[in-house]
Amino acid sequence: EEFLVGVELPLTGSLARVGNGMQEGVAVAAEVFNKTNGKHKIKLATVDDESAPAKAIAAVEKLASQGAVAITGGYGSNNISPASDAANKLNLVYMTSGGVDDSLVNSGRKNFFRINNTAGYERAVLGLLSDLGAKSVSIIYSTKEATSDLSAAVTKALGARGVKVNGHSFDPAITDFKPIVNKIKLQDKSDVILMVGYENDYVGILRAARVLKPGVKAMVGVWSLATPKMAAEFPDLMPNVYGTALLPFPATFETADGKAFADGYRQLYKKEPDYLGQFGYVQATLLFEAIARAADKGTIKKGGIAEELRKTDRDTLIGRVQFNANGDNPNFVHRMGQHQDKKIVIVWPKEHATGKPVYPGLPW
Amino acid sequence: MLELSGVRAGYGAINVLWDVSLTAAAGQLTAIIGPNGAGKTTLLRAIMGLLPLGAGQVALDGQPLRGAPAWRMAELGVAMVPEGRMVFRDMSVEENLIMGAFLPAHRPHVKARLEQAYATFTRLRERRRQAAGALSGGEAQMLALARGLMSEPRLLIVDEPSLGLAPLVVNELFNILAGLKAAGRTIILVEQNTERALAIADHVYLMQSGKVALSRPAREVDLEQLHDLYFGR
Amino acid sequence: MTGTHRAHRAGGAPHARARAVGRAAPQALAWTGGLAAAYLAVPLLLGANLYVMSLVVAALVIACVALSWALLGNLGGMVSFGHSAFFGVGAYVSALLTTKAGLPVPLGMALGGAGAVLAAFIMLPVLRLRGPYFALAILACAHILRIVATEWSGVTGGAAGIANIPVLPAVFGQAPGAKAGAYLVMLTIVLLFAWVYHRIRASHYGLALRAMHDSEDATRVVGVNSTLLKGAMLLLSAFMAGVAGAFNAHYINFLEPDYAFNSVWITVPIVAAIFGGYRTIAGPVIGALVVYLLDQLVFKSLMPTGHQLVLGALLVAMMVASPSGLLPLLRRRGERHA
Amino acid sequence: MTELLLQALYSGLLQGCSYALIALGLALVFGSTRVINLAHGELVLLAAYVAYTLESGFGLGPVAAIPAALAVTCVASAGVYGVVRRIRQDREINSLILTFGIGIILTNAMLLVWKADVRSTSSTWLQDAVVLGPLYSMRSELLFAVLAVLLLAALWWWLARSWHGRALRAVASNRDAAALMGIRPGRVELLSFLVSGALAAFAGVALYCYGVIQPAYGGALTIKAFVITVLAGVGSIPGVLLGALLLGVCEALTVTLASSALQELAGMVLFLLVLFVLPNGLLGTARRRG
Amino acid sequence: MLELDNLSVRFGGLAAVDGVSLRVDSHEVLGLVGPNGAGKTTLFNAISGLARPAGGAIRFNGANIVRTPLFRRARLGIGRTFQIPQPMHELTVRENLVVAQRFGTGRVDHQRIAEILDFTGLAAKAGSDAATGLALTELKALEVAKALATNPRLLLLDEVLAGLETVGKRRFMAMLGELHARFGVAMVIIEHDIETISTLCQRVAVLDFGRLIADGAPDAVFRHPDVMRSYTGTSAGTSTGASDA
Ligand SMILES: Nc1ncnc2c1ncn2[C@@H]1O[C@H](COP(=O)(O)OP(=O)(O)OP(=O)(O)O)[C@@H](O)[C@H]1O
Ligand SMILES: Nc1ncnc2c1ncn2[C@@H]1O[C@H](COP(=O)(O)OP(=O)(O)OP(=O)(O)O)[C@@H](O)[C@H]1O
Ligand SMILES: [Mg+2]
Ligand SMILES: [Mg+2]
Repeated sequence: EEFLVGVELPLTGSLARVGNGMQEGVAVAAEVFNKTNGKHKIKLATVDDESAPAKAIAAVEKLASQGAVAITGGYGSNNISPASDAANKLNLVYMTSGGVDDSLVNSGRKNFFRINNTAGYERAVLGLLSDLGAKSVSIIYSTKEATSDLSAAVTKALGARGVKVNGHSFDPAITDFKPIVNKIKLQDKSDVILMVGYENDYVGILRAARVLKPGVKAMVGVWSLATPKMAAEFPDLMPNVYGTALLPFPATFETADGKAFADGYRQLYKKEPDYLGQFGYVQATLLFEAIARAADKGTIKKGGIAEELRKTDRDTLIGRVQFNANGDNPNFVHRMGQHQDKKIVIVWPKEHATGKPVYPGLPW
Repeated sequence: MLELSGVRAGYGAINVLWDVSLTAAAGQLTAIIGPNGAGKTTLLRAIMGLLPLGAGQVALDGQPLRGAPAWRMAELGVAMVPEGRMVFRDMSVEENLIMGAFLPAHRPHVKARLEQAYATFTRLRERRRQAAGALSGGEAQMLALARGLMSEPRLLIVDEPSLGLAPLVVNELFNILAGLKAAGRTIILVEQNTERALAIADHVYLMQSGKVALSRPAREVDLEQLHDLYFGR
Repeated sequence: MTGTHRAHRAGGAPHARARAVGRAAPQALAWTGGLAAAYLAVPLLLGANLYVMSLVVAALVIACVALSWALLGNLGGMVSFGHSAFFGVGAYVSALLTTKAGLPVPLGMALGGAGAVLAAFIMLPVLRLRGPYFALAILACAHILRIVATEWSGVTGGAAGIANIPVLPAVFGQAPGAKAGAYLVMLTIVLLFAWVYHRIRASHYGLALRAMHDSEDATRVVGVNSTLLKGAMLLLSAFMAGVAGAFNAHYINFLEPDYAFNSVWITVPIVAAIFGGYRTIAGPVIGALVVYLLDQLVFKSLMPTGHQLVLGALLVAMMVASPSGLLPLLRRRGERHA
Repeated sequence: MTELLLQALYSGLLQGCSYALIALGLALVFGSTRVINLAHGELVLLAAYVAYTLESGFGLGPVAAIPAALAVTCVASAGVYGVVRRIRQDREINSLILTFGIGIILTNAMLLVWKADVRSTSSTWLQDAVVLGPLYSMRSELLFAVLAVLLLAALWWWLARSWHGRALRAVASNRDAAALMGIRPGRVELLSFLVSGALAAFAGVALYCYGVIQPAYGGALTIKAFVITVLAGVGSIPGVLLGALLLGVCEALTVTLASSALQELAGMVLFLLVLFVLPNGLLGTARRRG
Repeated sequence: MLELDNLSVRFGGLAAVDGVSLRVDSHEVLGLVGPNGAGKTTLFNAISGLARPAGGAIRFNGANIVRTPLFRRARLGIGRTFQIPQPMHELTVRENLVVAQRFGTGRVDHQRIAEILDFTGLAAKAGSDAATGLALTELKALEVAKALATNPRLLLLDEVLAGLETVGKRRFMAMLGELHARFGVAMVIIEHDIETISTLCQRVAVLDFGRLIADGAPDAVFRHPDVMRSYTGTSAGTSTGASDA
């Protein structure tokens, strides 16, 4: 039996980059699923939501009208929230890894599932910082939603542990970070700079830091930073920089699942998989498996997919995934990687570590 | 020097000129007079290529112009002092004058001609740094005139130059025109002040409702009779 | 008699009116037919197709902002680049009043419009500015408001925004928040605004407003209080955009500063309005529907990711073919064939 | 504290120079044709991508890419004019949507060609720090700041003193009257678009050298350029530098003394304040009424 | 009716109007002449509210209107024309008059508008676009028509006769005379043609460099040596030998 799964993602507009990354993972998941699951086939229908909420709603509705049994994708809480509402109204499961905002899971959407959340990022960052023994941290964070949320959570937790924190929020539009870094250099004099932003922000901050050379001991970031792409594109900025990473690079995929993913990805896209692809792969795979199970039980039309998803308990590329009543994944803990010699080494948590952190360690 | 035959022109769907033919002989001052709305301005704009010709032909020195655009006319040594002044409002008085000598051939003479312009229109010298858009009506008219003279054109076309000028300056204006004529330049003058226009003209055309109603050497024109023709419309 | 040479100028109202008189009967018929189609046929035929309906609703929201922009541009002679300010304020006021103070949604929406008016009132000094200065000053206000909405998190919820905004109430027997219901609400709002716009334009105030274009001094010396009139247009325009924003907040049920004050709330309506013909009343509405639906339904299926490229090309072609917009173009075609 | 402020001022000035470079082309076209080229940011970005392509594909340094970038943006800019010139009525407003449409086309074309990834130069030489006493900057910033000032001075001289510059202003002021002087309005406007394209090329390569680029950035660049143009006073080239520097310094000081979240806010408030005091911009001239 | 008291208007360092004191009585027709750039138009601008005086007072029917916004001055009964015609561009000729009448008087009277159109010779052009459909002289007629539509008590006419052919000019002058005789509208007329001024006006004021240099009966004023030197030139001066005042 063949099932149509709707993919609603920003392929153009401001979120085009992340949207495309996630789409690759979803596509690989379908490839792999169709190869390994003999009984059922998954067909994908993709609609670009153009990074706009109204179009995200329309996309979900379009996919539903085409007969999709579930929706996956979405990036940014402002798009995911209305899109998942639309899916909810249509009784379709909405599965994502693109929004970490807590309000997404606290609003009583019964068909909403996600595999990652702010808490998982927070734990990873906190874990690394306490391992490193940082006494004072300067946080540079974008005023966007996900970044300010995460930074607030980290600030609170660090404060509770007696670490001195200086927060510097910045407007997403700014490009010159020298004034901020200069403030950190001359006023904060912190041990660590924690950057909570996006690729362009990281590059800007690291460049400013490379020029001003503040007396910190480590540069730490979150998503989109400890990636092979950044290592390749910005070789002079990345050495010793920390960021969240699921896998080391070059990737060593130990599990069969991991190998299948990596092979599929390389085959389809002729490049190394990145974290967006991994998240997309995991969210899609879990969804496809739930669809298959529900199909076997004949409950697809009767809310069976959500039911099956709730029963999920499986080790994946991003660790063990379960869903609580809200559809959130309480097990989610990210890992921290560090750029070392053009490679990415996982340095936290200990059980997944592939190397030791270089500390103090800076790009310059 | 300039010859029009069967010229038609107008604005969009409205035709104003109906088969106008006239000649401006070299070295002469040709006056075009006529009641308001007769189409004098329209005629001059058509000659200068500011309006497309609906029909007919304009020829300069025997060469047909085939709807040459205004900038081409300037290159051919034809300058017009337009009605309504049309100064460059955002530029200073001096820059406006300098623009009058824009074509490369005139550029070396800018300094001398500026001096000449200021000597004739002392008011402009006082206002040289002021934006032309802030000039008084008469000052702007002087500026348009002086700008037209900056290129020392072979053929000067002037549209109601005395408009808005104080009597003293009007006297000066007609002296200048007479002087230019004496220096052998060709001039086409549209003027409401018929008496004074006739006094310096060689040949007169009277226009009415878009047509040439009369063409006659100036000395043969009787002003009274001319005014009768005005009434006769 | 002067019709022919006036036709090339952007749809002058007197001209249109002269024609309207001549064609009163067929036009009334067209109006009735159009209204019936809009109120009955569209929901009945398309109501089940949620996808198309949500596109139509989104297009109507844009149409509303486009109308408000065109009102200011056409009557007030002021081009604004910052209507997202009013849109965002309307959205926030209504969302906050309904979620925090528990006001009913229709009241919230009206107050959202009022909030936008208040914002515009504070901005009134920008009326001193002209042309691009005015356009950008309003844009600056929109930026400022976005940042205020982000930083004033105690009230606005900051960057995290406001979730679970109450849905639109039930109308015409539709379930609360249902698509067809939302469509009917927005349709009514747009038509109402268009009617108000029409009444103003047809009045002497409309004439005076039009007179002020490029000739403000000339208009003032004959006794027109241009500042008051322009100010009134700014406030009215703000109200219309504010209501559109409020509606959208209750329709999308989610709000955050980036979204509420996003520049798309001004760029897309401008495109729609000019495309349709911003000097006409129907132009912005038709423009919004045509541009948005063509883009989403046709271009997007032809070219899933690069479809905006086609949209851009369409805009360029349109401007070259008929700079005064679609409606004047069609009208001219019609006249030629008539 | 002084050290902090000094550095902030210095960064602000450098940033201001880069703003000026981006705004210059837009200001020129606006001043001389009254067309607000909403595709200007995209032209700048296009130049940046040309530099990227040459660097990543052929190993050419960004500075060496300037000729190619010049060629591409000049052609593109001339293309923009080729369409704009076809508009005869209400040119000021209609050219808005026209150039906006061109911007959309360019943005999406760049997205298709270069993908949505963040790009930047890999030349470390350009990114190395240059330290002047207590002042730190990136080498490329300093280089292009100097270039920006030179280009500005040249442009200013050109507009104020050269015959071409005068012709440009004359056409902007009154097309018909300009034609009567022997000026070809169409040519002159084309010229200003070409020069604007050339300026965009420098701005784009500069941007690529000290910033990051993404296809979606064009709009933001256009807005920044437009804000500065208006702040300057329409048509005033020295105003562009003054406005850009003021903006850059104001932003940097806001970050240093208050919070970086308020940087954009401060810029906009500055913009409004200036306009309220000087409704025609910093160096704009008022028109006579009556 | 109108009283200027030591009125000055400055543009930067230039005193365009410099301490002018002048009265215009109701039912009076005053000619205002002076060399180009003397400040005549600027004086009109100050009276109608377009230029802000640097000092002095403007009293209209006894009340100082220096701070009165210009649209209200129009409603008080001050009508003016522009030397460089400023039609309301987007409107037709008729609509120009409707706006002027509606906002200048508060009412619309189509009969009166038709009268004005006839009066000014614009009837045939009533439906034309003001911006593009009129020749310069028609634009000047429109200036007068607009001002008339506001039912002015005082009419400020800035070179409305310039550029008119002899016949047209006579007709126009007759029209102004009738306006004055029938409705008792006071007028200030700027004109460079001495004959016209002498015919129309009982009194003439002369401005030079912003200052009032003469004020009196036309004959006397045009023979004033200062006026002859700066304005008319020696050859000018009109008719019979009325002696100096
Ligand atoms: N831009 C225009 N559009 C339409 N009709 C026009 C335009 N300009 C002038 N006309 C009409 O063309 C006719 C001729 O006008 P034109 O200006 O050539 O007359 P003229 O002889 O120069 O009169 P004047 O002595 O008043 O300057 C007039 O009837 C006028 O109404
Ligand atoms: N906005 C302004 N800025 C600077 N100077 C100005 C401005 N407006 C007028 N002027 C100057 O003030 C003086 C008086 O101008 P005004 O227009 O009042 O003269 P006028 O007496 O009406 O002359 P004309 O008879 O030529 O119309 C002129 O020299 C003019 O250049
Ligand atoms: Mg004429
Ligand atoms: Mg004057």
